[in-house]
Amino acid sequence: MIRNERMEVVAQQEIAQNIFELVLKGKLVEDIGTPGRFVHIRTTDGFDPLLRRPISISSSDSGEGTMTLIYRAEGKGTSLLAQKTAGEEADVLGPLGNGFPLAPAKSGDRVLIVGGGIGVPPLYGLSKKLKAAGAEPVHVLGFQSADVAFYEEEFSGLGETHITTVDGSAGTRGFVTDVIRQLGDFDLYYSCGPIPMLTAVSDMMEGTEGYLSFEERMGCGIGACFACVCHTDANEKGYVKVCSDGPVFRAGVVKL
Amino acid sequence: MIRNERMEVVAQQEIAQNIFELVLKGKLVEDIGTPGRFVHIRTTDGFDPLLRRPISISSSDSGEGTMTLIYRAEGKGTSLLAQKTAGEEADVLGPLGNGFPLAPAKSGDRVLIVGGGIGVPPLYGLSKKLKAAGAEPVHVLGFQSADVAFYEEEFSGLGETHITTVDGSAGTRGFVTDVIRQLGDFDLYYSCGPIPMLTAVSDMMEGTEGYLSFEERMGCGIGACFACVCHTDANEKGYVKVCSDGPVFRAGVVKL
Amino acid sequence: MNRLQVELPGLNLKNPIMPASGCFGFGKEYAQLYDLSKLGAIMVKATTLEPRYGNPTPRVAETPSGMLNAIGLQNPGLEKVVSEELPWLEQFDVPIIANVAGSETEDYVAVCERISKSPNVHAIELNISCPNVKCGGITFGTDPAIAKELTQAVKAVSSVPVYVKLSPNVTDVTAIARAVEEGGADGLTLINTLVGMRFDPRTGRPVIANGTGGLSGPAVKPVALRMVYEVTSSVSIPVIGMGGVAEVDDVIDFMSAGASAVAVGTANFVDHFVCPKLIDALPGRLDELGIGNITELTGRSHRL
Amino acid sequence: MNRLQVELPGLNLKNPIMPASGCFGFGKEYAQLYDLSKLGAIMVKATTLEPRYGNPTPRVAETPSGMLNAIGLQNPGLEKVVSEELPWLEQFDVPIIANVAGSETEDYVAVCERISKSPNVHAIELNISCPNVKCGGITFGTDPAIAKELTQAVKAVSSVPVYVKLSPNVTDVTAIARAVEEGGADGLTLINTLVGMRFDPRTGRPVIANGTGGLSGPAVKPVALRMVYEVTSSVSIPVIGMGGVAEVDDVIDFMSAGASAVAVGTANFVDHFVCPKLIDALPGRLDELGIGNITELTGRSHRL
Ligand SMILES: Cc1cc2nc3c(=O)[nH]c(=O)nc-3n(C[C@H](O)[C@H](O)[C@H](O)COP(=O)(O)OP(=O)(O)OC[C@H]3O[C@@H](n4cnc5c(N)ncnc54)[C@H](O)[C@@H]3O)c2cc1C
Ligand SMILES: Cc1cc2nc3c(=O)[nH]c(=O)nc-3n(C[C@H](O)[C@H](O)[C@H](O)COP(=O)(O)OP(=O)(O)OC[C@H]3O[C@@H](n4cnc5c(N)ncnc54)[C@H](O)[C@@H]3O)c2cc1C
Ligand SMILES: Cc1cc2nc3c(=O)[nH]c(=O)nc-3n(C[C@H](O)[C@H](O)[C@H](O)COP(=O)(O)O)c2cc1C
Ligand SMILES: Cc1cc2nc3c(=O)[nH]c(=O)nc-3n(C[C@H](O)[C@H](O)[C@H](O)COP(=O)(O)O)c2cc1C
Ligand code: FES
Ligand code: FES
Repeated sequence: MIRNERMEVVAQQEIAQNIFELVLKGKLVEDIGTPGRFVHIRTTDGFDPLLRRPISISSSDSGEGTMTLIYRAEGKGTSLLAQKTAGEEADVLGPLGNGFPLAPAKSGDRVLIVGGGIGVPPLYGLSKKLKAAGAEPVHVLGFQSADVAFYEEEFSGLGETHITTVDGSAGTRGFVTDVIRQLGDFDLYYSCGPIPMLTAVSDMMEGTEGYLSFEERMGCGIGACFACVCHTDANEKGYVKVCSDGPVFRAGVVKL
Repeated sequence: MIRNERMEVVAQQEIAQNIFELVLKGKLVEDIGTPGRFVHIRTTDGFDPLLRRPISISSSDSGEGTMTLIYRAEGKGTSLLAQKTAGEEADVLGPLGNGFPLAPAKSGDRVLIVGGGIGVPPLYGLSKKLKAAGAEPVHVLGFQSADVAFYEEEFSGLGETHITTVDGSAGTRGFVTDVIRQLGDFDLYYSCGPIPMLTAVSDMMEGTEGYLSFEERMGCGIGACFACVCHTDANEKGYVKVCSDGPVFRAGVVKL
Repeated sequence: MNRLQVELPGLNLKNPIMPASGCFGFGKEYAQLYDLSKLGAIMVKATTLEPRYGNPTPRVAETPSGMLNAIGLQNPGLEKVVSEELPWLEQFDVPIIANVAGSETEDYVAVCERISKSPNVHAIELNISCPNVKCGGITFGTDPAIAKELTQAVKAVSSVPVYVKLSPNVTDVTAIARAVEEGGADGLTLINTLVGMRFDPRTGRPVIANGTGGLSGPAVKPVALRMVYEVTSSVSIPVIGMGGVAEVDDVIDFMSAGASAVAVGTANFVDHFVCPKLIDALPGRLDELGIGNITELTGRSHRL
Repeated sequence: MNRLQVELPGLNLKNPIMPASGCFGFGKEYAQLYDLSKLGAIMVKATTLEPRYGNPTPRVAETPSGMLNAIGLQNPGLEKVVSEELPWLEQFDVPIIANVAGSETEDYVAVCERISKSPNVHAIELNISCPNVKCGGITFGTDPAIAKELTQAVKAVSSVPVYVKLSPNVTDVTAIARAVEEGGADGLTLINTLVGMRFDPRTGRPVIANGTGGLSGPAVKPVALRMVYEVTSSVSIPVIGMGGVAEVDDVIDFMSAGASAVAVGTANFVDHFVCPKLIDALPGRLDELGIGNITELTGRSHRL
């Protein structure tokens, strides 16, 4: 069920430069189910900024009734969101989208998880579930630089974790693909991040089953406005909507 | 000097239904001088609501560097302002306008002070100054009803104070003029409130020197945009600007 | 007596609130959120003769109190709309207004003839004003003579009343309104979006892949209200007003300006429950205003 | 070398930022706040032959991210402007652009001839587009032939270059732009305000006493940018862009769209120091964008 709820802000902190970790509590959490889904947040009661902001659910705790979002405060909307403090409310619509399928991961599978920048958050919830299901997650997380990197420890707690930065200020200097090349074979892979990264990763992993999470500018967030379509490889007029058919698609479905 | 300052919110409380008392601290207070001037407040960093809100300075304390505003939270802008709490900042332009002239009040003068609703606030600072100058202020304050009445005690501390309410829930039932009729003669009068009240008061006080404070929709607040003009009685094309020539005019100047 | 009820050609509305075309798809997504039978009507997504993929992305961009869109009339095409989308909507007790778009008169005529026979389609909304499609649309919407001819052609084949949707991107909206009234239109809907652009300051490129997009949302409300006022001063067919409606007083204002009913577009993206909320809020607001039936509001400002 | 410098017909601008006409009076009020010599230029309040009182109040109303105004060209009239307002401005090192309005060609011609001889007036801004004055303005601004004739008449008498200010309330702004270019205009300024209304939901009455008003502020920026883009695609005279400018990236966007300089109107009411702030912010922003001279920005989006 999709709810529009004024959720309680339980905590918010800056965990890296302009990167915020926001914990929200409410009934909406009951329906999250699979990791990789997202919520659509209204950041003001006025009309400027007007549109909701789509943010992935990084992880959730159904016992506590809370979920954690991680986002970069950059433009108007996310900067307003970053001003919220514990005890205030946030206007949240969700959960939305399909999320990562967990079924393909068998116990004992070696699973590659590749995140880029602000694409990293939903992979944390995913990795937790995969680990719980007996798979062996291997993480490769790419960031611009050390000061915007986050969650290295959290991912390390779940499995082998490699960090890359463009400027070499943390982990390996370079791109995620430079590291993946050296990690051997995988049974399955998941990735979320900028399109060039998704392209490079899916090219490199050709032949392995994989799932990619996409971003596109959104209007409604629920499939009604056709703002967020992507061409599919299938045929000229084929398309999928990132918000309601995705944001996660099996590698090969969306034309890259 | 007119400043645009991010002033510190020292305190804010609701003193009657939807009526807020806001104490602000900053350098701007140094230049207030005479009572009856106003400030122009931006209530959001975004563009909705767009325009500043003109609010009278109710009183100020140059020792503390603070000023007090009293306003009704009604529309978009004032409702946002009412959400501010101690320690936050407010974007204030001012002081603006001319304020009430104090010179006409001689020591010992019996001075009538008539306020209506949200026109009452600036009269408090005025009355304090008049009292300090040795005049004897007599206050007649009109409100809709008891739950939106405020500052009766404060005014009583300065002199004789009569309250009227339209529904009779506090003080005398009726309008300020019903009370003024019974108060005898005055050397001088000051008034601030809705136009029908200003008209009634100035008609009744015809022959006595008086000063009226006006409200008009504003754009710039400093005299540049011609939004807030009023016709003068002088001639067809004569006009004054409420924001920069006023908001206070000698009775008879503005065509009522 | 239902005090929110409004009677218009072909439309017996429970209330004057309906989602605007293109902001509500064919209803399926919002049906997950609330019962569509609550709505006065539904203006479904523009339908064209053939399926359309529409424009490249990004298709939307935010602007101060508004948004730009250049979806480009993506839709599954007449066949699929008539055989799948509209029948699915029959489960709800709500009249459908079918928004019809095309590039040539023949397209419009073909789609209107067919779609107007669908049992739950109670009216056509002739979209002569979509700013995001290269050929066709824009000339139909800006030239009175062409608009009139198209209206006549469509009226000749339609089984239901025809409302013509006007473009705000014109010097004199009343000239188009009068022309389509002469052409036999049963009603008008306005406004469609204002043509606008946004740029990426880093690159200087337009943010919308199509270059220009249509501006909608609260930002355009003053223009929409003015046009509703002007148009209802110069024609006698009824008007469904839209452009920036988000709050109950916006409904009051559009009706005061002359609208008989009100459509809600962009606001559905900001508050997904806005339509039922407006419907629920109306009776209380009418009480506060001392108005008995909502129809008393229509054109109130003209009578002052 | 001053990297913010812009050269335009009659105008040697220190920087491309200037207050828009009607939002800055004749400078006296803002001179209390900062040194007017900082500005690229000043577009002063519209001047008419005779003094005008303007429209009844309320003259302004707030709208989402915008405002409506119907000041009605209140001004002290040509004589007083030339003998008092303009001489007072001579103490500042800043070129003045005199905004001229009228109801008939003769008015415009008389005002332009005289005002263009004032020593600090470096250019005329011919206001053929003010939506708040009953007769005259609006037809001049919406009919290409009339706009062209007026331009020719004014050009014949003006001692300084003439910029024509275009109305956005037209079907095709490029048609007017081309016409006034043919008429000899040295430059264009756009956009003036969009005609809009607001109502009081309690009474149904328009909030602005005049009924309609002109919409300005960030809400109109997408429309303004689109028109600057369109116009600079179809004429070769320079354009001064305006409509919703409030932040440094708005300046970048207007110039990317084709403007050679940028005027700031409504934002002066929201942040009274916006003009000097924009000027101070530009060099840093150019550095971030890797741009040397600001003139490189002009029309960047057309070259991509
Ligand atoms: C399914 C999905 C999940 C996402 N998850 C996260 C996440 O977990 N953490 C995170 O930091 N970011 C995430 N993003 C990106 C995030 O939505 C944008 O960074 C955010 O909307 C930008 O808003 P703003 O106020 O900072 O920027 P502004 O510049 O003010 O945004 C202007 C407009 O552009 C849209 N926009 C800008 N950037 C993007 C983008 N990259 N994708 C989609 N729309 C955009 C905004 O939503 C808004 O409508 C996600 C995006 C999608 C589509
Ligand atoms: C010189 C002056 C002094 C004032 N002093 C006080 C005061 O001390 N306390 C107080 O409560 N109010 C005072 N007011 C009135 C106050 O400015 C308005 O109540 C306030 O602007 C309304 O804003 P809003 O956000 O509540 O309403 P909205 O309805 O959101 O306002 C919409 C627009 O209308 C304008 N507006 C609405 N009502 C008025 C009004 N009465 N006068 C001028 N503009 C208005 C707003 O400024 C805004 O631009 C004063 C007005 C003036 C001109
Ligand atoms: C994303 C989007 C898609 C739209 N698609 C259509 C459409 O297919 N047909 C149409 O006539 N109008 C379309 N419109 C215009 C709306 O129906 C409406 O006229 C306009 O948006 C103004 O209303 P609003 O401000 O409430 O959104 C669309 C608007 C938006 C925002
Ligand atoms: C209060 C006000 C008064 C205006 N007066 C004039 C005027 O006298 N002459 C003119 O050409 N434009 C006038 N304008 C229009 C502005 O110069 C400008 O074209 C328009 O407001 C768009 O810019 P903005 O969004 O930055 O305000 C006025 C605008 C406002 C808000
Ligand atoms: S955002 Fe509306 S369809 Fe995806
Ligand atoms: S508000 Fe601009 S002149 Fe008074």
